[in-house]
Amino acid sequence: MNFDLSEEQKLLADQTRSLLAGHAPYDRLRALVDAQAEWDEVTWRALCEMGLPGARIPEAYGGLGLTDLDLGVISEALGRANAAVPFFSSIVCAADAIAMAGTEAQKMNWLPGLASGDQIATFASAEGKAGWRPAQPGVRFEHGKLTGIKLPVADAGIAGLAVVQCLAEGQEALALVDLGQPEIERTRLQSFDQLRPHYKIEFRAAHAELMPQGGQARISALLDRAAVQAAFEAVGAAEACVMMGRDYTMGRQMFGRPLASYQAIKHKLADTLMATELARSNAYFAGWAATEAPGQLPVAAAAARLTSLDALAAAARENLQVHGGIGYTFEANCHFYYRRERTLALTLGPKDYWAGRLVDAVRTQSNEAA
Amino acid sequence: MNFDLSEEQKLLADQTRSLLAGHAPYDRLRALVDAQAEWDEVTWRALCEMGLPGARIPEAYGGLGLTDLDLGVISEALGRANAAVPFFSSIVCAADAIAMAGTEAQKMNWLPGLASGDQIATFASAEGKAGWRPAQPGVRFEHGKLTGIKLPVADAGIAGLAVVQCLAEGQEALALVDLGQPEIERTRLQSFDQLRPHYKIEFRAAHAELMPQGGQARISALLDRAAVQAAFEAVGAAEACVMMGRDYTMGRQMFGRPLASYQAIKHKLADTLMATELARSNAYFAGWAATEAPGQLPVAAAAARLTSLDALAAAARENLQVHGGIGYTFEANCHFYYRRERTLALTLGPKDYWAGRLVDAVRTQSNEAA
Amino acid sequence: MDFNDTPEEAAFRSEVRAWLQKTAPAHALAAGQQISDAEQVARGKAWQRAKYDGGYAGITLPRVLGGRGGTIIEAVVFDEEEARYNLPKGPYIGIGLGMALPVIGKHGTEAQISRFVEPTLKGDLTWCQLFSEPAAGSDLAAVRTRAVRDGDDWIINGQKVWSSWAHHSDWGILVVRTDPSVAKHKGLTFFVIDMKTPGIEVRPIRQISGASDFNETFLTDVRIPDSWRIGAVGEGWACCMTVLMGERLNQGEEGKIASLMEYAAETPAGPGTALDQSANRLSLATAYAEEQAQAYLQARLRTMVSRGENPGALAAMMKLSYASRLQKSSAIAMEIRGAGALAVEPAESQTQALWDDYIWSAALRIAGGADEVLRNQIAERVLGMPGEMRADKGVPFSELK
Amino acid sequence: MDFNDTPEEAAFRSEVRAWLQKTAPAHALAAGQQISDAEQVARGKAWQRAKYDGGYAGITLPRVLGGRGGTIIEAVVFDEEEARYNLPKGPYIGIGLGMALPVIGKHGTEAQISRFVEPTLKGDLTWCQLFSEPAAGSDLAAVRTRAVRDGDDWIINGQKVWSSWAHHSDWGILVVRTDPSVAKHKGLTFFVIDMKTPGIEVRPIRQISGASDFNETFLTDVRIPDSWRIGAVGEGWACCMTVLMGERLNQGEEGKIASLMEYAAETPAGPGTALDQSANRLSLATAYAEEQAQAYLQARLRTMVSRGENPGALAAMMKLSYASRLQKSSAIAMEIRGAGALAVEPAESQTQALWDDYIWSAALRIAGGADEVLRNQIAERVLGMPGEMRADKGVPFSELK
Repeated sequence: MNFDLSEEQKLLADQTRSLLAGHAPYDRLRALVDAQAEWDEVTWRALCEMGLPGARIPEAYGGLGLTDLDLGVISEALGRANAAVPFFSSIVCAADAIAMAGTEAQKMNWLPGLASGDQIATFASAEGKAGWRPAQPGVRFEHGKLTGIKLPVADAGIAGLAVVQCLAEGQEALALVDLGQPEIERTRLQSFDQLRPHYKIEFRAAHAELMPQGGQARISALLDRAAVQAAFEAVGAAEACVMMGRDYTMGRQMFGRPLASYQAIKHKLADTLMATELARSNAYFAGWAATEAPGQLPVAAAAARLTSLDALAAAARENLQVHGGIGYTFEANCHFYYRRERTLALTLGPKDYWAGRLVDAVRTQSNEAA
Repeated sequence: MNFDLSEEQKLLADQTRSLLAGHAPYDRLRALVDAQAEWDEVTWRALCEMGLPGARIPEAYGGLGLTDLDLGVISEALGRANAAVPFFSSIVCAADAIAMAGTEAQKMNWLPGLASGDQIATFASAEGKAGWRPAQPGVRFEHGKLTGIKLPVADAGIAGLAVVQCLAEGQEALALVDLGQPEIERTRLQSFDQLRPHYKIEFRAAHAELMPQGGQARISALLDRAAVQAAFEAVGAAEACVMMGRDYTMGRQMFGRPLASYQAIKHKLADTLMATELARSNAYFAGWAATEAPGQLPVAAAAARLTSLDALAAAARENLQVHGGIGYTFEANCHFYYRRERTLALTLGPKDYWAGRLVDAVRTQSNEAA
Repeated sequence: MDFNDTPEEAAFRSEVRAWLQKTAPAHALAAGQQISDAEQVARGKAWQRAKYDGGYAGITLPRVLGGRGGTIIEAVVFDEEEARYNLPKGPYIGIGLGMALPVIGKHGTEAQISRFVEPTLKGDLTWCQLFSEPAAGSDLAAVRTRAVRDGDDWIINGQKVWSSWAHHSDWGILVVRTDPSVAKHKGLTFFVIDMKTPGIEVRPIRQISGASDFNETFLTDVRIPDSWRIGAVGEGWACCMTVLMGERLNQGEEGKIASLMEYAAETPAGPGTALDQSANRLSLATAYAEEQAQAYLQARLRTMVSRGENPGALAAMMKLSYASRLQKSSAIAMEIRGAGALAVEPAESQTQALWDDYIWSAALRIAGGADEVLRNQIAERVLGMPGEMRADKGVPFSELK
Repeated sequence: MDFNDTPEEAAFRSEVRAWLQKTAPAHALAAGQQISDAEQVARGKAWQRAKYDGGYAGITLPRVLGGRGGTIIEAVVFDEEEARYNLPKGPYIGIGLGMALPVIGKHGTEAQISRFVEPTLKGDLTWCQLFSEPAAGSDLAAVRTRAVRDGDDWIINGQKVWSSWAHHSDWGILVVRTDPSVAKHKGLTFFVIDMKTPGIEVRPIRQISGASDFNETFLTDVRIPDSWRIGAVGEGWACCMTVLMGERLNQGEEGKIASLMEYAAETPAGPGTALDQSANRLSLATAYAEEQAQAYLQARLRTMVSRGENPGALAAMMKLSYASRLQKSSAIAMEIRGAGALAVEPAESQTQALWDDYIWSAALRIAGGADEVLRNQIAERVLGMPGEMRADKGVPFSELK
């Protein structure tokens, strides 16, 4: 047993972090918000130069063929920096969906472009009030055409391709759609997270192709893997919040003492750090299991998701709180995480789904063991 | 508007409190635990001399004819003192059930004895795993006979009479049963709360009479009123815990300072005090509404229950916690509340029932208003 | 205990109701109507003037000060009835009535009272507060803004933050340091200040919400007469306490959680709605129960105040409870809606209102006494527990780090 | 990252498994078997002896001290395999191996090492700890028990509490004050003490659980030789730190939450079971996720230790997380069962186990570092935040209030 990142993974983490620290400091994020930018293209290009979008894509399709845990190391760094790049949409969700469910031709057609980062894809699943993954999607695939409305869809303003969860012959399925068709209308929505634009996409008998391996169980497994990456993002963001709160309170005097010397502040940050380290431990295991022990993935992914979201919610809120009034200003950096936390919590489905998935899988395991 | 107890109610509170402080100090409770006593009979007699068991029983049946809020004042004092008396079983539940559902003859027969405290009754509803108020009770009433098993039933070792929730002609109903029959077997159970013995009662075609007004909706209203009294008990107990924690930490030195000067301790007790005061505010309103505005009772009772149980859970646990090791000894007084809290939480049904009752009633109210 | 109006209260209520029916519609804003800040101030002043003319400005203010001399319950009755209309109100009016008038009434001279009270009641004079500073948030007594005596004048230099609507206010209430050689609470003095005095610069603070309700106010060699001083030199802390005691009772907004229940009921989930799930029922019922509890705690505190009792730090529970609940319940409601609450079309105002609540709750947990400060107050003033060990006690301000 | 055994670990595991198959059944207790304390101790000693004879006593202890000189992962492997049997173990063995031997090994003389190590490994010598005092709980350095030098002896007077199984232990590890004229951490000295020495009286403490696992130990004019002193006079605090660093890594019991899920599934609710309700699914899934997280955090910390790194206060998270979860999850499970968990028939052992957990969790949140102390440690040692303001720093113990 050896429960730690490898030397290569630690190096990957360091390199990704330094790249992001150099390219995407908080002032740049502020500028992106001011510009109502679609994304941070410069940072994306820099990530591409490191080959990171291709990390988990098989070498045969232009990627590096690394593991889920390697990808998690990257996701954690992106979460820490609150980077405004379509890594989750394009790589974690869409590219993985294609690698899992696509035909050989579909993989050859799309994965190299996604791996290099020249192509951006997104994953369209939610249908407004009906939720993140409607059991009977309103978007229908019939005779090679896709019809219906998806919203909200992240990063759809810059994506050329979408993997769309839809209903085909009465079954949940995944379709590939080129977004550059006149039969598709994209409308930018109001997003709570100012660094993660979302769109409404209306498909009006748009040309699309199904991916053959995209049935319900495999979509669930895809979403398990995506949940693991989101958990890594949340862990990175939570750690950033704890450290930001620590640093700020160490430097701030209150009633003649450092703010950091008050037990109320210390215990708050100790609790959020503990929650973060516990969540990190779950993320490590889930990242490992995603590649090495897929049978344990449903429990591990749900556990990583539940713990990491709780950790980040506490860390993002209490970091702003310990900053006091300054934390409520746009010039401070707390708000980036206060908003991003909501994105992570609301993307990929409610706690109820993950709690149910965990309970069912645990009971199946223990019944099998018995 | 005048949202405070009346002078008479304050006097009643003071008198009940002083009586209990005199008769039932913590050392007496310890002695009762050691003796595995059924109850604190001496304290019960003293309460009877004040006429308290008859507080809410109509004057026509030997009671004082006071209001639910008056009764709440007494319940709060009993909760504060952790008294080992059958007030909740005999008065709050059973006597109220008879007053609400019984025939004139049943009322004349039983209420005067309950009002004087010479008679003790209990309320038998739970059926083990099947829960506190089974929709289809396993205990059946047929041809004047009651058959089946109830457990756990509080105070059944000293009660001569039981009001039994049962199934009669396919409907939920309430039956009156004299417990002194050979067709009834009572077995003492292991109780978590050492000051609240519980029994299993087996009815083997025991003689019983139905009460005519005991249908489902009225049983629900009865339980609403009981929940209000339990909320007052919980508020009294929670306040006792906060004050015990405050007093102990004021007198205890730690690292050269009073333990009470640490923010971790102060904030913990401030939070539990706030929860207690919020719960008290709900209990006051619910006590008022039970008599004066029964239409508002379902929401008010559920709100009082939810807030008071949360307050007491935190207060009982954190009071023991701030005592440190001494709090874990039998010689300290924290454990009385640590155990009683569970009795209050587990009697009268789960949060799910009360949350549902609240939500349904709120939505009915707002639909009526719209 | 009685929730119903007494005969006197009922009479007052129907009088108010009749007056509002006649007067309020002309002042009310249409639902969802967006107006500029300047128009908002103008209409707020006009509505305040109407209340003055009707005899309802300063209901609890003594008659000698131009108020109605009524009871706190009458003020509550008026507020309840007024809340049935969507009327223009803002901090520029509320700070005058709730903060400036109490301190001027208690610590001011006859001349100051006659100069400021009536115009404020009439809505002619609007106010902002200049208390907090970058290095003096929860620790208000740490203010560094200096006032130095110069003949009959004072020269003021420094920087204030978190002044609501300072850019639209006529006058400000100001606390400054006049003596750095004594302990920090002792060297403070209180002033009122005309916001058009030369040397005052107001800059909006960009908040995380995107709005700029608050400002930074820079004071550079601002010369003001000694006649603007309220209370004695060195009495500033006592004046601040008078100001801060005022307004903590009115916290929270009833009906919020009931609307979240409807929001959940409008969210499809499985064969039914999200409100059918026991986890959602439980979290919303718990929030509703707390909301009710707070309303009844408020009623208890108002009853105390109406008898001349001081609820003291019990009042701190109002904001402490409300702010946390607002943050938690708005987050829960978003989670109940799920992905659909990530981003919405412009017409989806319910979800956007949740976002606003979630953002505002972060401010509310800090402004007017941060959570942690309020917990200290409850522990110390209600439970009588010892104060913090303080490194600054009795130390001259100039010698503090 | 690799969860699977390395080839070496796999080889060790099958060796251990074979040895246990041969040896353990004769020592194992039947399920639910109740035995007296005295028999429990006798059987615990016998099992320890069997491990010693098999070469598995003190797996990580250096060979020069009579241990196996193995890795921490080997110790984990052994524990995992040993846990498949219900073997008699208790604090009287654990305190010897986990606390007494490390401190004797690090601070003791050659003579002390040869006298105590081997008998302890063999199970011939059992140990209790005499650290806490009525006025020195979280503040261990506040111990008042005095040792005064008298020729080659020390005379000890005072009172200790919370000594587990002191009534069944041969020797104790003891920290006492030898110099009250210096600051409180500096005047302490560490001893081992034969529990049969005249003047020692052990009285059981009645706990809220009804059991008396813990004791008060009164020391009255107890005369012990200087040869029982461990480390230098005044070095007691350093010895205590050695002792306390030991055992925080092993916290929690896996599988607890899964069994609560079954308990919920056995509780009827409406047409199905309590586990069908989303509120119960959510609370149990959350607890399960935390339980898993703690197991993987433990794996991370063990990996650190196996490399010679010190996890420091990260280890505090193990108990902090476990104790709170145990209290919360046992309470939730009782609530899921509802009224049926108020009182039960004797055969209903699952519910009674929940009661035991709920009671024990209250002790666990206090013993071995209270929640609040652990949070301080995490904040100060992991996050590097400032320590508490202390009134006792550097003050001679005799002058403290």
